Amino acid sequence: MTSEADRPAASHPNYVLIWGILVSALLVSLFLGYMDLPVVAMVLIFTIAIVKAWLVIAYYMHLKYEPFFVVAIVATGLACLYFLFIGLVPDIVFAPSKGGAP
Amino acid sequence: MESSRAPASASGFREATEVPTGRLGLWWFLASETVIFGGLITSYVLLRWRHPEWSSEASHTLNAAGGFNTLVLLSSSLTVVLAHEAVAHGDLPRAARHLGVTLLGGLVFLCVKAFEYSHEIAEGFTPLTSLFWSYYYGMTGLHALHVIGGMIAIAAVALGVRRGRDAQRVEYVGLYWHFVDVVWIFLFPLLYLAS
Amino acid sequence: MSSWLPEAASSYAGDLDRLLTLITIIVGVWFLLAEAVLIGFVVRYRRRPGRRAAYLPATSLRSMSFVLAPCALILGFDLVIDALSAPVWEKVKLELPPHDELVRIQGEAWQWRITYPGADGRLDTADDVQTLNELHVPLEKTILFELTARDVLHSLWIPELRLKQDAVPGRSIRGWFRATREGEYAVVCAEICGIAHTFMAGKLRVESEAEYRQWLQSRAPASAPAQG
Amino acid sequence: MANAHAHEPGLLRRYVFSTDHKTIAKQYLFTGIFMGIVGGLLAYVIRVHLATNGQPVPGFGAVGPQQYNSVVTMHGTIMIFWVAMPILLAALGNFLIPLMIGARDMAFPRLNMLSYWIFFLSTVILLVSFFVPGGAAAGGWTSYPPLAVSPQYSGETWGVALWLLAVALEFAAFLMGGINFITTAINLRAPGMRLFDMPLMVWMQLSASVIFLFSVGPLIAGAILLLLDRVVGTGFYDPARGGDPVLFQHLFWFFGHPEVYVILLPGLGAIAEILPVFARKPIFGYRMIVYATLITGVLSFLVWAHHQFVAGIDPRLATPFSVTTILISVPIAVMLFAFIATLYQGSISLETPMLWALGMLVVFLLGGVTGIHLGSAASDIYLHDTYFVVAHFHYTLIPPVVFSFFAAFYYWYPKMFGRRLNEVLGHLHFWPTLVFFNLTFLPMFVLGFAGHHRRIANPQFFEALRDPTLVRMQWLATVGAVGMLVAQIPFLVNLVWSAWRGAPAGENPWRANTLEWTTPSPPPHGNFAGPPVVYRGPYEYSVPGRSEDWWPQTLAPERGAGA
Repeated sequence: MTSEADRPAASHPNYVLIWGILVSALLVSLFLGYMDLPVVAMVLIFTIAIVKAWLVIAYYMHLKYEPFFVVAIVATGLACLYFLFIGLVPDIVFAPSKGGAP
Repeated sequence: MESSRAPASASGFREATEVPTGRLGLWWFLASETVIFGGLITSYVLLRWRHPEWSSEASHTLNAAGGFNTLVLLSSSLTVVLAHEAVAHGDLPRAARHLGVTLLGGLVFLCVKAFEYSHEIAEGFTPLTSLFWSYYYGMTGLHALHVIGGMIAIAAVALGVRRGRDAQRVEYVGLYWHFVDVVWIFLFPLLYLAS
Repeated sequence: MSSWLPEAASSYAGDLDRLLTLITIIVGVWFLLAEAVLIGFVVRYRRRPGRRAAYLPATSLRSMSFVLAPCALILGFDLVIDALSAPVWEKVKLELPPHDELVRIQGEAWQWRITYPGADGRLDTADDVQTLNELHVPLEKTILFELTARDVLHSLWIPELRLKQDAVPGRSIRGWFRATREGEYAVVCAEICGIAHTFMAGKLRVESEAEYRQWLQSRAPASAPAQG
Repeated sequence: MANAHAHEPGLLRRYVFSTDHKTIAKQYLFTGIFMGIVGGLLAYVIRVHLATNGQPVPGFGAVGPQQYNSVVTMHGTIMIFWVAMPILLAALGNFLIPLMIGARDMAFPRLNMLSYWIFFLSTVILLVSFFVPGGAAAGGWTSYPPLAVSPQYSGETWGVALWLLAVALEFAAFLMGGINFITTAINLRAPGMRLFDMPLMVWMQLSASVIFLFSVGPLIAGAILLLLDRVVGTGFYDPARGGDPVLFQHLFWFFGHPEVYVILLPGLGAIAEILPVFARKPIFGYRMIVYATLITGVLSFLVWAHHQFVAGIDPRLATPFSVTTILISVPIAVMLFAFIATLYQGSISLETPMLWALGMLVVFLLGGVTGIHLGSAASDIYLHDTYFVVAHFHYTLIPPVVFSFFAAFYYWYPKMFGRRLNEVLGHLHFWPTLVFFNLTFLPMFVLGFAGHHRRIANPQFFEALRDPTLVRMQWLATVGAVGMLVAQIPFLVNLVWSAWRGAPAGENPWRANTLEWTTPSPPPHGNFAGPPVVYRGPYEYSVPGRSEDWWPQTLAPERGAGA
């Protein structure tokens, strides 16, 4: 059984506190969902989603306390998705022209 | 020529880095899952950008149910990390109980999902209605399958922990469950709030 | 090498053939050089009793330059090829010069449906002329084509004109060509499109302006509106 | 040599459901070789059909146009997913990684066993799809929608659904295998073996597994959507309902191009292991090759759209992808020139493994250089989807899959089976294969320049392709293909004959330095008695001041002697 000795002491953030932050972030984004400020709400909602994801990944999954190459694994995955997204935007979103016979 | 630093893990293998082999393998598995869900979400976001008219269809998704499901998954993330903490303190029975609560959370999530599907199908939105609904059912369906897979894994590990065996697996199944929660954290705004 | 290419029959065929020849020469020289060095070393350094191999692990940058220098040269040639290729691509695929004739080509499961605007010069009007697998164009005129597909992917491929463009259902892709040599050329489908993909073959007829007008006239629909 | 396991596992446990990485490697090896024969027979059918202008193929019968598409599709699918990846990645990787880094077995032995049996299931499903009504998939090995999801045009009924299921299972198997390879290479290295002491074969297998893992995800998502389109009837790629067929092309080739490097890198890894041993000389620039591999890995994610220059994507996308595609030739050139430089002032002996390795380099160079023709967007306008492309990708895929694999097979066969392969049969296998391979695919460059488009069942239907030179080229290619198949017979004979009658191999027949040569042949379960301690890199050959021209990694440096 791997002992916790190899984990730095500060690896026990207050989980319930973080849970509280996550739930309040959820409530804020839900509330934003019902407001009809399309662009502002969207930017805020997705920022909150990223913050929530970071909280879970860093503290619940202890990625903050892992050596660099474990963080690099996740980062490489996201980088690949970023390349894919960038490469596809001009072609899928702004398709040259959507005319032509059905 | 440094001598071996990390203790040999349970299976008698010597670890060349300080990350236990099980956890390292699991992070690689989560990376492969990230690019699978990532590919699906990227396609959805691209088409969502191309078809602004989908936001009217997206308004038929039940924000309240989605929100509640997010709360359920966040809470089950909490209980699974408490189970991991219990294992760290050597209290296996408590860890098994936390895993039980996590399972309960998964079950509630699936029930709310089933209710949502039936409600939407009753209103006439099936996977074949339009491309938005195909993506909605495709993405939430694949996520639900991963929730079910996770619950089976948690149940198996909980049984083992109750008999005091393989307690390090609590951490691994916890990491997987957090991943399922993180995917939902992104699915929720994409499918429910973006309307 | 250029003897294998079919005769050039379009304005940009010359650019493309020059590019193909140039790439083949640059790449061919590097290929022969590398093969010569490889086979030379194998023959020169065959094992002989009493002669030991040298210890050359090439850990220093200076010794690595034995390989890195030629690769820097290759990088240079790569950039040259990029610089040669980009303008040809822009000329063929990006620029749309002002056109003399317009035609819509639609790939369907195993035939090309070609629609000419007819006398009024506009498509989707009553006087459109529609043919199957028969593309007529006047000589030395810039033809703008709108390429689309009805069902599956097809690819408009006329070797003599050096013209290839995939037809994608749901997209209307515009391209151009200017035929510079009279004659009849095959119009084939280069993208696998099902059972009779191999039988999908149209005919391009490049003729003088007069013959083209006369042919267009003969095919004009008497009164029946152009269907679909 | 105390065996780690007290109990002796039963026959079933030891050979069928074994968790020993060496047995799993052999299972993948023989499945791969069997599928190689199936793929080779499909190639025979294609070539004879084309050369005889549609006459019934002896041993197969008449080939209709739909059948031809299906045979071409399955030839491509089998050769890439069911031959190249199992034998190069799974067989060599499974056998060599634990042995070369001094580990007892893979990190997750049970997961490794599960990966083979899921792969076996995918093989069965794929072979069954030949016999379902409507025949196997017929939309090209890339199975682009809408053709893949419209049976009325492709002519198959269950073929594509089974094909997608088989490929999805195969991806799952190689994801499990990949996770095993990566975790083992990172975490289970012997004491004293730093990352830069690992043999290049392990580096290549590690990079190939990482590239595969990160590139396959979006295609798995795309394939799930394609399966839903085909079975449920959704419209993910149907333009009428807002979908886009080009989206699948992007998702496919985002995986497709890294995939060809997943196949190439283990091939280059085998070459990197064999050249130093038979030239008795350290590999030229070990770290340079490692960095070139990593750069190739990263660049391979930035080049995919060169498969789609004329496929209807936005023309402005072509120039950046053309630049990155041509740029990727630089790190590959660094590796190839490093291999050539390894021979400089070497003491080269031309046994069979070395013959195959040099053959791979000679042939792959032509494959590499013809990539520039297709990488530059403008020349790709003319050459795309012609026989030039067919010739190019056979010149870049057959060297790793056939030449590198046979080099590795002849080199490690003594370690795997404890007996040496026959040298005469080896030479008898190499030279005809090299000659007939070139005879098959050189004419295709000519066909490509003539504009002969690919995947058509009867070229003689087209007036331009009835040109006598082109017909002769098709005929030459067929003679080459049949010759190449016949040239494999000495190999099969050698494989079987040496298993019982080959000379006993001993621990280190080639006098090589890497760790696998310090174990008995074949290595027992658990490989090493205790974890071997590593003192130096794997390529210390002809070290000045040493009497012997090799220096095993595990040999402790003698105090006082010129260490």
